[in-house]
Amino acid sequence: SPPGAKTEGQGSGGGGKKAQQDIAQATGDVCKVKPPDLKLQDAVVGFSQSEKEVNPFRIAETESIRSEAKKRNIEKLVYTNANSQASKQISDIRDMIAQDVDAIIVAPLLEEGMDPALNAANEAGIPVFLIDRETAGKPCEDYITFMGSNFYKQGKQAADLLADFTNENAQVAVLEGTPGASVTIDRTEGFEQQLEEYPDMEIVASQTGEFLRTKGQTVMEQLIQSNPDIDAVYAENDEMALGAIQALKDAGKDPGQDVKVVSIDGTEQAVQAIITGDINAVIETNPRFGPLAFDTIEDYLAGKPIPQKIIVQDDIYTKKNAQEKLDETY
Amino acid sequence: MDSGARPNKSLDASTVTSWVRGRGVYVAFVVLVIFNLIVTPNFASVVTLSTLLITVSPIVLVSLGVALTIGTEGIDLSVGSVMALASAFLPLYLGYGWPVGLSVALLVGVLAGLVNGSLVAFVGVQPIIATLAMLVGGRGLAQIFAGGQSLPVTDPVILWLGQGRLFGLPAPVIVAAVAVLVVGFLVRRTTFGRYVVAIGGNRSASYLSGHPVRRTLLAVYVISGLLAALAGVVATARLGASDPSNIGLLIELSAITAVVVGGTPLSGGRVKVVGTVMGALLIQLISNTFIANDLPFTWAQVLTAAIILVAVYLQKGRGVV
Amino acid sequence: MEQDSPILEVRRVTKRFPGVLALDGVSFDLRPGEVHALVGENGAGKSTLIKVVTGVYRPDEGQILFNGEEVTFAEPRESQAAGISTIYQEINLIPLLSVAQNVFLGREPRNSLGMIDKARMNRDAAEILERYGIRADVTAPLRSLGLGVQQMVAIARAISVDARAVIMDEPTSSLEAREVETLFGVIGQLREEGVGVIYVSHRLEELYEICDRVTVLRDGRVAHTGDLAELSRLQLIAHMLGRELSEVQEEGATGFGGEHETAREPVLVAQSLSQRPRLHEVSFDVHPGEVVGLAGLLGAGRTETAKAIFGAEPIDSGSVRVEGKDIKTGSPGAAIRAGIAFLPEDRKLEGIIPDLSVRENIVAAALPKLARAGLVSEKAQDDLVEEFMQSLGIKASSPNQPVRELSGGNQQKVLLARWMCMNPKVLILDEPTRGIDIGAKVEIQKLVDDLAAKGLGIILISSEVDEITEGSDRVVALRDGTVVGLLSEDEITESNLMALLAHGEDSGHGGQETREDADG
Amino acid sequence: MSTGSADTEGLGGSPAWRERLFTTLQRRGAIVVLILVVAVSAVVFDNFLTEQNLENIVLQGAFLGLIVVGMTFVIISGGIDLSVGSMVGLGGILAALTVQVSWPLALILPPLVCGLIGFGNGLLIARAKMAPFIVTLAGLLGIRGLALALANEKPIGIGGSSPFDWFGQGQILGISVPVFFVIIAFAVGGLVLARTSYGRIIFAIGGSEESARLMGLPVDRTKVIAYTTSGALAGFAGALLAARLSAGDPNAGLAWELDAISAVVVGGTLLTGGAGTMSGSLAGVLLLSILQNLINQLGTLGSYAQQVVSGFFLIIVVVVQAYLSRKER
Ligand SMILES: Nc1ncnc2c1ncn2[C@@H]1O[C@H](COP(=O)(O)OP(=O)(O)OP(=O)(O)O)[C@@H](O)[C@H]1O
Ligand SMILES: Nc1ncnc2c1ncn2[C@@H]1O[C@H](COP(=O)(O)OP(=O)(O)OP(=O)(O)O)[C@@H](O)[C@H]1O
Ligand SMILES: [Mg+2]
Ligand SMILES: [Mg+2]
Repeated sequence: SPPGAKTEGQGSGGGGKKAQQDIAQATGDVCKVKPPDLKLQDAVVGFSQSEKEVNPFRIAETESIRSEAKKRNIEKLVYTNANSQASKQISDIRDMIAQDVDAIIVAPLLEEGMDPALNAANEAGIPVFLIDRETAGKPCEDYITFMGSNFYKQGKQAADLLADFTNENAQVAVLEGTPGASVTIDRTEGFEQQLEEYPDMEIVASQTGEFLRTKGQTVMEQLIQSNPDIDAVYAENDEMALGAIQALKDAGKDPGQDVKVVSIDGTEQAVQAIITGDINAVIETNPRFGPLAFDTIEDYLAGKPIPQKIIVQDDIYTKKNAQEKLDETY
Repeated sequence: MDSGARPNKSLDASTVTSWVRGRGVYVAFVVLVIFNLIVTPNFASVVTLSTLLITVSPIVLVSLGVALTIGTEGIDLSVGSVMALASAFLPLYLGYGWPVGLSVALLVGVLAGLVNGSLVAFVGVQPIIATLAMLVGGRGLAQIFAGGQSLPVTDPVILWLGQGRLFGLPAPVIVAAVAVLVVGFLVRRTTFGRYVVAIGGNRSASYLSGHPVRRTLLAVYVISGLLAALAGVVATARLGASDPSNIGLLIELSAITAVVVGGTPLSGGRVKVVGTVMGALLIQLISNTFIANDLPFTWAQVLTAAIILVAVYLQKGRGVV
Repeated sequence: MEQDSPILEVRRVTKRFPGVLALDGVSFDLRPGEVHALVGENGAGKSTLIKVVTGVYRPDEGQILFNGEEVTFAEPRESQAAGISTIYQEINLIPLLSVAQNVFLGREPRNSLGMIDKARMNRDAAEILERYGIRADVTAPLRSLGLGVQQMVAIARAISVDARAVIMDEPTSSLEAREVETLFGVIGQLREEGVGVIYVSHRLEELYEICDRVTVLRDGRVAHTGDLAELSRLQLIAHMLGRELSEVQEEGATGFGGEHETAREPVLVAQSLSQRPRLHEVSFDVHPGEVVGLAGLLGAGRTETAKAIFGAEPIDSGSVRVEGKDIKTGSPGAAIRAGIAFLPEDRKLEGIIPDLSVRENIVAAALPKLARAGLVSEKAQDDLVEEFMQSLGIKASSPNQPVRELSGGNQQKVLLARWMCMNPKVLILDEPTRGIDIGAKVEIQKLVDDLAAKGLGIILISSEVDEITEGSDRVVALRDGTVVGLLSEDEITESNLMALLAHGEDSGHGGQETREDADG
Repeated sequence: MSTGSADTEGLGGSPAWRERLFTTLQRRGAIVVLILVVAVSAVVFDNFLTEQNLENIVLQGAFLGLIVVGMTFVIISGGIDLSVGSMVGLGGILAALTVQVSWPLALILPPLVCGLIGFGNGLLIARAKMAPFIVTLAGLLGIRGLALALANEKPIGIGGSSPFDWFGQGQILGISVPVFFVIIAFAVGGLVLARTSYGRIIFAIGGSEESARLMGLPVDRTKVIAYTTSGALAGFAGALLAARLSAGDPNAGLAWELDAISAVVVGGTLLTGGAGTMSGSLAGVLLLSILQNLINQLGTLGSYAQQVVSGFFLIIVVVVQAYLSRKER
């Protein structure tokens, strides 16, 4: 596979609950801004997606926003996609402002670099709602609120789970996401930090699989060859985990048994793999922001106070609950 | 299997150096193998070799097609997207049996090649632009047809193409080897091969010698599309699922690198089949080396660039003027 | 003049290419105010010597002295800056740029802001060209001009800089008589100004007209140096070929024999070929065993006619018949299958495939014949290649040598071989002996004769009047893309031909000036 | 070394004024298409001709525009520069790393370093006679790796509004600063290309490198300067982009080399070298920018459909040009 530079980043993986009430857990202060006099049905809402829909998470996220907009009969949904380019996301948002949208839902690409867009929206008096990734700036001032998962915490959870499965003694291979993506950074840092709690667990290799199944497979093939003693794999998304499983089987290992596998997202195929015993656990990241986002916009338009941060409660799938929760996956 | 000049029989010093220079890729490959033997744990094993060969197979398949297009002084940037197209279509028709699914997938590649080839040969669009458009649009189409989803492939015959073995040889390697032989034969033995290098060497002269310039160009892009589709099928089979968003992503860069590092000049007029295979092996081995030794991805990329430059530098020498 | 120290001196220079010793201890000197002829067979090393002197190649051994000081030029730019102006063998200009831009490339006149002064550049260029008797639209892209005019532009560019030495590698090979006269005028002027001129040509009569001394190269060595006046033509040829005088003596000026027996039914009929605005209703026929000469001044439409017949250029109307059957126009493939072969005039752009081997270049057109079901028969191919390399005396280190490494004349022979191995019924030769050495030229002329005797129909285009008059059984005279006359048998004399071509000189106008109205 | 491969046959023919008209159409084809597209968009979309939207279009194209100026030189000289996208990433990271030390340095260092890398590219291409495609392809890989390594694989925020930010977000006379720079770049680039000896030599090299060398033109130096300029402009674009984002993103400029090449080709420059105009390239950049804007105005196309539309658009423009240029012959 090519040694090329790329960023087809995956977003966070996603957990699978459907109802927004379940996922929302407001934290921090509330925000109260004076809204314009407008009904949601008459609003033109912009949605700035950060990356192409190349993985289940992004697909489910965009789909959720689109179908919810349709369901609620809103006037128009203006959809743009930044194709992983921060500069494009800014001009996308500015294009929406030029079109006089009434509210903008942004799935930010980067933590940094959104200032010019947020400023421009502010100047035009258009409220911005962030989903799935946070970005630098103050809630209530630069944007209304953030809704999403805590990737850092996901990394920590993964470390704890792996420790649990391996009796706190393992040679761990890490399959990282796209280099430079904030999801990758947080999930790696959370994992590494938490692993320090377990002195007998050692990371023997940490390589990027670029959130891709193919890449996850080839990288795992290489790693298992040069490090035959690997007995735990942390994959920062489900796709890479599925690729790694294939590679482990090819190398004569039994994933789930000889080699414990933990990954993040909660896609249907991954949870299915828990049932068949190839993956030990999956940490959920919920991509279905549609209902939550539009509820929040509705609250905002109604002049209700909005929490400054709405952190999604992510589930954990294991052998115990995989079967029953399978239809919550995406 | 080059169709260009073979070294002189009279072996003086300059001939020897120029022989070595023409084969920078072999030198680089051998050096890298030795390096790995010393440094990489468990490198000298059958498994390592077979993994290397399996992973390199799709690259070899697309590189062969790209080599042909480059031979005509063209290029095919669309191979990765054509792989994605084939991957998207494969599961859609597998319900009618594997022959149908496979044929449809390969046909899609042929079609993409026909579009590229027609634009190049009949409309006169520059190859890099024609295939760039296909690179951009083709993957979009693949995603639309597959609904952006990755669909599982369970047909045993198709899966065999990616995961099976014959006489202990991995199936993807067999597929790639057959393609190498066929293309090598085309280039060396057939009038078609001669037309390819003649067109690349001097299109007007080739035309005035009565060569079917347009037909040959069309055929070259169709072959490239077909090989890319085949690579897409193999990659899909290996994955056990279609993945139109990611299969073949950026493979055009690897392929072009393999072709050029293998001694086929971008200015056309020469096609080196064995060199191309070596080039593909070299760049795959580079990437394997970095992963197996857990070197950081970023520096791996920097070093890859350096190695490519050295390998190509070693074989320049056949200067102009 | 004798006591002047040389401007340029080459001392025991050796240059090797893989498998070839191109120059072997060559010494040479050029004095101010002399025109020094450099002659030798194809592949003797003339062009290589020039390239070594001007910094295109670096010599393996030996020294080069310019103005008495040793110099090593790394690039042509450096030799040019030092005062050596060179016209290389193939035209080396930029086809997509305008004539004026080509003349002034790299030394454009500028205005007070340091920007190119386009108006002045065009004016100056027109003026310079005018001085050399070239009337062409200086704003037209160079590639829209005929080869002859391009060559004159190259000469104008080279001479319009102040140089101490001017080197001309076969400058006249694509010129016809009028331009050659102009050029000689210019050379005379240079001589008066004390500039040294190195002059390479295969046309011996030209040498005697303008050269003072001569150096003969043979197989990379100097075979003779001395005053040209002291050598007879035959002696000169003897030096070039390395043969005894008596052996050479038997041969005539051209290799053509007498007339041919021709069949009654024409093998080729060109009917009313038109391609506005260059060709107008051109019709003529060729009988088996007949050599039909196409005569005309620069830009008269000879090449155009040949290409139209061969299908290399689309035509507006007209037809081509071979042995009574209409062939598809606009397709070289169809023409070749019908038995037509065409040796193009521009070797570099339309002839050789530079990176391919001699072998592959020779069999390029014959591939379909050598192949069964698309498979090339190596054996048949090698036999063919060997046969023609021998019969044409192609000088190459092996059939595997890339054709770009051959000398200009040998490249031409390779192209001839490409077409002769097709056993064509009609052979169109556009300037077949351009750049071919005297020995080979005679051979090629003989060959044309032999081929005609075997029953081929031949169309011969040549700017050399004796070639046309002695070689042709009939002559078709073209002017401005129109057939203006037909000469046969006894009528074919130089004066008749000249009268035909020159007639209407003052009323009509030649090809190179047709762009004058392009001022919009 | 691509001496006119396709159009060596068929020399000029039609009366001069017609030929000129077609040449002009072909060369200015992009501008003609641009005017058409603007006219149609103005009718279809209410918001298209608003001042704000037009400014968006121009600003969006500004960063790519800087790269396109350098790319135009390189492509006309018969080469190609695939490393510019990665240089944008590197330039941004260098700016982000140095802005804390001194903000002028953050503006100067990126073009300097990237210019130097471009200089290296140029040397390998001109001196070592390596293929531009492969040299700059290696650059594409290596420089991106370098940018990621320097950035520790994360975007680097530039907190606060130092004067540096002004270069990305400020305005001069109502014009965004990056737009101001790109106007200067196109103006200077256009003048150099059309009205200086250097520009003519670029054309000569693209037309026939061997001839240019034999004509005694400084081929190597000219090429090295072209690649150096291309690198420096890309580095500068990276710095400006960092100023605009208030952050250095190591993945910035990803795949921009393809956009830049498209813009140049859409602008009527031959990839084989030897012909082209700066105004065409400008029109090419604007066209790409407008296409993106229109897709956003529509606001309903999925990202896959957007890709298909982009590919199709590219082909349409190029086919129209191929048609025009064939007429010219
Ligand atoms: N670049 C090259 N590489 C290898 N061999 C070369 C090269 N250039 C010239 N030669 C060889 O050097 C010899 C001298 O060639 P050169 O071109 O100097 O001949 P010439 O006297 O100019 O002939 P002509 O009259 O045909 O132009 C030839 O045998 C030719 O094949
Ligand atoms: N009306 C014209 N407009 C533009 N170019 C012309 C015109 N007439 C002639 N030419 C140019 O001059 C050339 C003359 O045509 P052609 O080559 O057929 O003449 P020729 O008799 O073979 O002359 P030459 O000896 O130069 O080959 C054409 O190739 C063309 O480029
Ligand atoms: Mg010569
Ligand atoms: Mg002619």
